Amino acid sequence: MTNSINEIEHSQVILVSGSNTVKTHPQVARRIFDAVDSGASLIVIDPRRSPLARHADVHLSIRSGSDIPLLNGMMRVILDENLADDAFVEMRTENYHALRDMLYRLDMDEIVALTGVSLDKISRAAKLYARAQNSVVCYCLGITQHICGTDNVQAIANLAMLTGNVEKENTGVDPLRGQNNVQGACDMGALPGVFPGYQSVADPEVRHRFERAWQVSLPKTAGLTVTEMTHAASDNPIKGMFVMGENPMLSDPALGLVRESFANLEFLAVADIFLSETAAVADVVFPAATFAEKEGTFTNTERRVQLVRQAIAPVGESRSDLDIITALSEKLGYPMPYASAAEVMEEIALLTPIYAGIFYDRLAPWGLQWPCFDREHGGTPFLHKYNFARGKGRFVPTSHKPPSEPTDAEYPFVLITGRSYHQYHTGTMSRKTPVFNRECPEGLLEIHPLDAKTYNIRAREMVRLSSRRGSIKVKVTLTKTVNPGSLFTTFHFAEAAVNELTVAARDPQAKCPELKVCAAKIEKLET
Amino acid sequence: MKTISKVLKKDHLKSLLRKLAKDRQLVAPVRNSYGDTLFTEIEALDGVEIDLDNQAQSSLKSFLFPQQQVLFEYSTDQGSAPVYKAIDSDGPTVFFGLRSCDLAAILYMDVIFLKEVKDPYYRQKRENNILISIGCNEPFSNCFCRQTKSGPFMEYGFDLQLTDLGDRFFVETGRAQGEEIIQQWAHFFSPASKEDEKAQYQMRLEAQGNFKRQVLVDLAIRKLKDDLVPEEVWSKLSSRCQDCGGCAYICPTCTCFTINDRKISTDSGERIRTWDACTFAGFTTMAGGHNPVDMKQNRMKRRFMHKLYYDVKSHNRTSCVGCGRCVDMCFGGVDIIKFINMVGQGEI
Amino acid sequence: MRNILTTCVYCGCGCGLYLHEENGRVVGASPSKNHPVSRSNLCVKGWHAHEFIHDSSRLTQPLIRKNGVLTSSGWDEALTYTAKAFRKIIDKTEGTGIGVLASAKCTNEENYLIQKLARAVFKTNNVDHCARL
Amino acid sequence: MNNIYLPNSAIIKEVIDENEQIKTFVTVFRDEMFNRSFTYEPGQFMMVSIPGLGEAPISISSTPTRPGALHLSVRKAGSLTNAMHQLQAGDYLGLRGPYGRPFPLDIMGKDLLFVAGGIGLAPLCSVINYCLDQSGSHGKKIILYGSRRPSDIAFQSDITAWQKHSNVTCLLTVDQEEPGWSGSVGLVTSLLHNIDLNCDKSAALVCGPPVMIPPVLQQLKKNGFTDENIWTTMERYMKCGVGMCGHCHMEGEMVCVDGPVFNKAELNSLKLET
Repeated sequence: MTNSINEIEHSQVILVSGSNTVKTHPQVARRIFDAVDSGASLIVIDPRRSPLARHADVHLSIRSGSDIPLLNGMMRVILDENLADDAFVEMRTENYHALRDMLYRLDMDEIVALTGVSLDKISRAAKLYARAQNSVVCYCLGITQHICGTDNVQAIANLAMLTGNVEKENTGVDPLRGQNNVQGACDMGALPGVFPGYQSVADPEVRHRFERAWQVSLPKTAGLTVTEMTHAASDNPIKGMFVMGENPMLSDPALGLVRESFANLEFLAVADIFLSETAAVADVVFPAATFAEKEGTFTNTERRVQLVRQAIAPVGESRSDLDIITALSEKLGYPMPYASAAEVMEEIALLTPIYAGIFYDRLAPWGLQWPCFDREHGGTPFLHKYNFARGKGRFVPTSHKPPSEPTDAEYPFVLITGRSYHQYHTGTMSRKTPVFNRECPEGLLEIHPLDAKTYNIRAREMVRLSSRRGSIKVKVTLTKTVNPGSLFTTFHFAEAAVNELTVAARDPQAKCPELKVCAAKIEKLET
Repeated sequence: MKTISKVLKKDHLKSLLRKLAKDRQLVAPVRNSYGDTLFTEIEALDGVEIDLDNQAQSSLKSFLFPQQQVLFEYSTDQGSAPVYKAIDSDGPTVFFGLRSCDLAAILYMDVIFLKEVKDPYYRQKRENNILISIGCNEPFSNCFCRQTKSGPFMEYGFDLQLTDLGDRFFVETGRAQGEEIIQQWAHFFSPASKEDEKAQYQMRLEAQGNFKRQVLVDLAIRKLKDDLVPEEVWSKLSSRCQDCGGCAYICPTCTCFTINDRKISTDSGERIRTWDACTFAGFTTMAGGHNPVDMKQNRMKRRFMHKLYYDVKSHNRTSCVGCGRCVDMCFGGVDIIKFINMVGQGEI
Repeated sequence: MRNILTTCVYCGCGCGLYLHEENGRVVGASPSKNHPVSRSNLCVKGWHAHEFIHDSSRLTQPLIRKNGVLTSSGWDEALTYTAKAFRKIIDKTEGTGIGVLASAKCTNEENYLIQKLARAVFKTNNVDHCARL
Repeated sequence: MNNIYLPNSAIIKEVIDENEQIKTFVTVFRDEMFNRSFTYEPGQFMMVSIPGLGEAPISISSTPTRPGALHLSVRKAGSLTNAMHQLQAGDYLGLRGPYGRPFPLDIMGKDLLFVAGGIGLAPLCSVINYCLDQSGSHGKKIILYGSRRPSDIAFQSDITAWQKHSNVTCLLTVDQEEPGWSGSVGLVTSLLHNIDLNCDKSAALVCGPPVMIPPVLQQLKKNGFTDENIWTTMERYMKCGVGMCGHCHMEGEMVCVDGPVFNKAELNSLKLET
C-alpha cells in the first residue's frame, strides 16, 4: 500500500476493486465502514455482490476480466465532464497525450457491452471519484490475477494520476497484500529477479555489493517464477526443490501440471508445520516451528515491519525455518553463524536501502514503515509524498484484453476463485481450528438461483464442476452474490480442489496466474 | 453485615498488596510497555505500573472463565474403558483494581455458573478469591454503567471497595474477607473521619453526573419487551457485522462456550472448552445442517434480546454492564450503544 | 499466565495480538488496544490464531522417505541427506536445476536467509513465493 | 466436588439396528453401584461422548420402570453419530446425565395420544412403555407413527408389543410405499383425521422432525386439543446439557434445562412459531 491503513478512514471516496475486503482484510473494511459512517462515498468494482458491495454507493458488477474497459470508461467520463486535475497532470506526470488520445477514441457503447455495466453507473462512479478532495483506491487479487493484471494496475494508476489522487495523505493507490508477510517476502528478495529491497540481480553494481557481503560469486540472470517452476511438468529444468512453508500442490493453478512437475523432481525437501499436500510428496520433511515459537519480523500490507515474539519453545523437535536454513547451509559448506534473528536483520539493514534504518531495538512498540533509510529516519506512512519513485508519473494507455479462456457452449460459466473468511489459503493452519471448521467446513460453489433452476439443482446438492483441465465434486449454494453465468468457489479444500480446474495462463510481465477467470461447466450428479 | 469504613493512604497501597500477595496470586491492571492496560498476574510488584487511570482493555472474565480451558484428559486403551482425568485449577487469587462493571459482571457469571448445577471449574476459580474493586469517579469514554445499574460504584459483591480521594483511598468492606483484611493488616488503615465520609459521598454523587454518553437502556428494554423494534434495525445492524465474535469475547458477561476434543496421541487427548459467540452461524447449526437461527439478523436480534431483555426477565438484570468495551472495537460500527440509540431515537 | 505481544500470522493487515502462555502452552489470543492496526479488536482468525499451534498433527520430527514411505529420522541425518541431494544437483546443473520456494508466511529474516541460500549456496535465482496466488 | 463434565463409562451390551439410519444402543454403566442407583424420567436425554470426537445429546428410549439397561437411540447425522454407528457390543461410551425436563407424569391418568415421526419415537417409547408399566395408567392410548418408507419403521419390537396391547391403538403410516406394504400411506397428520378420543380431556405428546411439528399441532387443535394438553419436544444444538453453554438458548429458555419437553401453551408465550 502507498498509504497506511488508518488513512483510509479519512478519505472522502473509496474505490475498492477486486477485493472481498470484509472477508480478507477485515481491518481495512473496518476503516472503510468508519469512513462511510463519517460521510465518505464507496465505489465497489466486483463481479460479485460481495458484503462490501452491498454497502456501496455505486456497485459496478462487471464481467470478470473487463476492468480495463471499465476504468477507461470512467476516465473518459472524467475528461468529458472536465474533472481531470489539470495542474497535477501538467506538473507531475508525463505521456498524458497518449492516454487522452486513446480515451477520445473509445466507443462507450462497446465499453458497456464489454463490462455489462450501464453508462449511468460508470458515469456516477467516475464523477464521485473525481470530484472528491481525496480519493483512495484499494485493489487486490481481483485486479492482478488476470492475464492482463499488469495493465489492470496501470489503468488504476492512470485513473488516480488523472485526478491527482496520489502523492497526498489520504489519497493513493493501495494494493492490499494478502498473506501476513507477502510484503516482507517480496521486500526480502524472495523473487527471481531482485535482491532484498527490489535491487535487480542483473545490476552489476548491486550484485557486487552482495558478493562482497556474502563472499561468494552470484548468478547474473533472473531465475524462474513459481509457476514456471511448478508448471514445467515433464520438461522441468528444475531437478530439486526446497519449499519452505508453502503448499503449491493446492494453491497453484492447474494442479495437474503441478503434480506432474513435482513427480518429475529428483529431490524435494519441504519445511512446514504440518504435513501439507506438498510435504506429503517430499523426500525430506523438516518440522518447522510456528510464529509463536520464534523471533522475527513480518511486514504488513502498509509496509509496517513488526516484531514476532516467541511465546513458547518449539513444539517437539521442530525448529524455526531460520534454524533449518542455517543448519542446511552449514552442511553445504557455507556456514551462516547468526546468534539471533536480530542479527540477520542487521545484515538486511546493511544491504537493503529501504530497510537501512530497521533495527530490532527500534521496532517496539509498533514497528516502522519502510522506506526507512537510517537510524534517525522515522519511517514512511505514505509513499510518493514528494515524488514518484521514478520521477514523474507516466501514463501508459491500456486496452482490453479478453480472458485467456472464453466461455463457449460446452463450458458456459465463468468460474471465479477466491477465499472465505473462516479459512485461510490452503487451510494448513485454519483447518486445525475447530471453530473455523464448524463455520466453514467445506468448499461451496456459489451459483445464481436462475442458473440452478436451469440445471434443476437444489441448494446443498453435490454437483460435478469441470473445466478443460479437470473436474471436482462440490456442494452448491444458491446466492445472488454471483451474477447469472458466473460461479464462485474457494480453493481452501483439498477434497474439492478448484485449482484442478484453473488455467495455467498468466500475465506476461507479473507472471500472475489468471485465477479469476476460467470457463467451466456444471453437471448434476445422479443420486 | 455492617459496612466498615477506613482510609488507606495511596503511599501504602503497594505495601498492602505485597502483603496480600504473599499467599495468593495477585492480579491487577498493569500498563505495559506498549501502553496497553491489561489485568496481569503480578510476579514481582517492583517495577510494575499498576494503572488505575485507564480502563483495562479486557475484564476479569478470562481469569474465571478462560478463553480456552482443558476440562479433562482422556486416555483410551484398546479394549478397556476410557479413563477421564479432571484437571485441577489454580489456587486463591486477589483481584485488585477491578471496576464496578467488572464486579457486576462477576456477579452475573455467578448466576450462570453457580446455579443449582455448578460449574466445577468456575467455582474453583471463584472460591477463595478476594475482590478489591475501585469505584469510578470519572467514567471512561464509552461507559454507561449508570444506565445498566452496575456502577459507577457498587453496593455489594466486593470484599473491599475503594474510592479515590486524591492522596488516599476511602475503603469500604463488603464481604467477610474484606473485614478480615482490615483486621489482619489494621496498621495500614486509619479510621475514616467525618470529612472522609463526606468527601466520599460527594465523589459518588459527582460521578453520577460525569458520564459522557447518554445511553437510554431502559427505553431499549421497554421497546424490546413490547416488540417495538422494527426488523429493519436488525437487518441494518447485521449487514455490517463482520462475524469477528469480538463483542462476545470481550464482553465481561458473555459466557457462551463450545466444547471440542483435541487428540494428543491416537489413544489420548483432552476435552477443551473454548469461548464461543452467538453471532456465529455455526453456534446453532445442528448435525445434519438445520439451523433454527439461520439468518444473521436473527442472531443479532437474539444477542441484544439476551443482553437487554431475556436476562431482565429471568434474572432481573441486564447482562450488559455498561463497560463500553465492545463499542470502539466493532468492525462494522454496530455495537450495543449504536443499537440502543437507534432504538431510542427511532432512527433506522 | 504471560501475555506476549506479537504479530498475527494470518493476513496482511498485520494486527498486533497478545498470545497467552501458560505452562509452556499457548492458551489464548487477544487484541492490543493501542496497536495502530488492531485498535482493540481482531477478526475471528486472530482471536483463534493460537489454536493450530498445539494440534496433534504438528510435525515434530524430521522425515525421510525410505522405501517410498516418510519415516521419522534425526535432524543430523535429514540435514546431511538433504545437503547431499542438493549438492549432487548443484554440481550437475550449476545451480540452474534447483528451485526454491520461500514463504509469505515466514519471517523477513527467514525469507532473507532462504534467498541467500538459493543465490549464494545453490547458485540460482530460481527463488520465488506465492505472492501472486 | 462433583464434576458435571466428566462422563461415566458405560458398556454397550447390544446394538439394535432399527433401520438404515437409526441404531439403539443398550448400555450399562461400568460401575455397578452407579448403575443401580441411576434413575431418570421419560423425555430426558443423555450427553453421549466418544473420546476424541466429542459429545451429543441423545434421547433415552428405555423406561425407568424397566431398570438395568439404558437404551439410547441414535440417528446418523454428524461425525459423532456416524462414529457411534460403527460401535459394537462390548465397546464403551461415555455418558453424563440424565438431563432436561421430562414429560409431566401427572398426565398419565388421561387418555393419551402419541404422534411421532422417525427418530422422534425414541423419547415417546420411553413414556409409552412407562405408562403401560404403571398400574395407575388405565386411560386409552393411541400411537400414530410416521416413517419415510416401510423399511424405515424403527422400534419394531415395541410396536409389535403395543399392537398386542388391549389398551393401545397403534397406527403406522409411510410417506413412500414399498412392495408388501398394505398399511396407510401419507403424512402422519392424515392419521389424525379420525381418531377415537375425547380430545378436550386427553393429552397429546408429539415428537418428530422440525417439518412435522407445525402441521401436527394445527391438526391437533382442529381435533379439539387445548394447548395446555399438547406436549412436544424441541431439538437444538447443545454442548453442556446443564444450561450454561448457551447453544440451545431459545427465546430466553434453555432447551437443555427448561426443555426439551415443552407445553404448547408455553411455546405460545415464547412467541415461537410452531
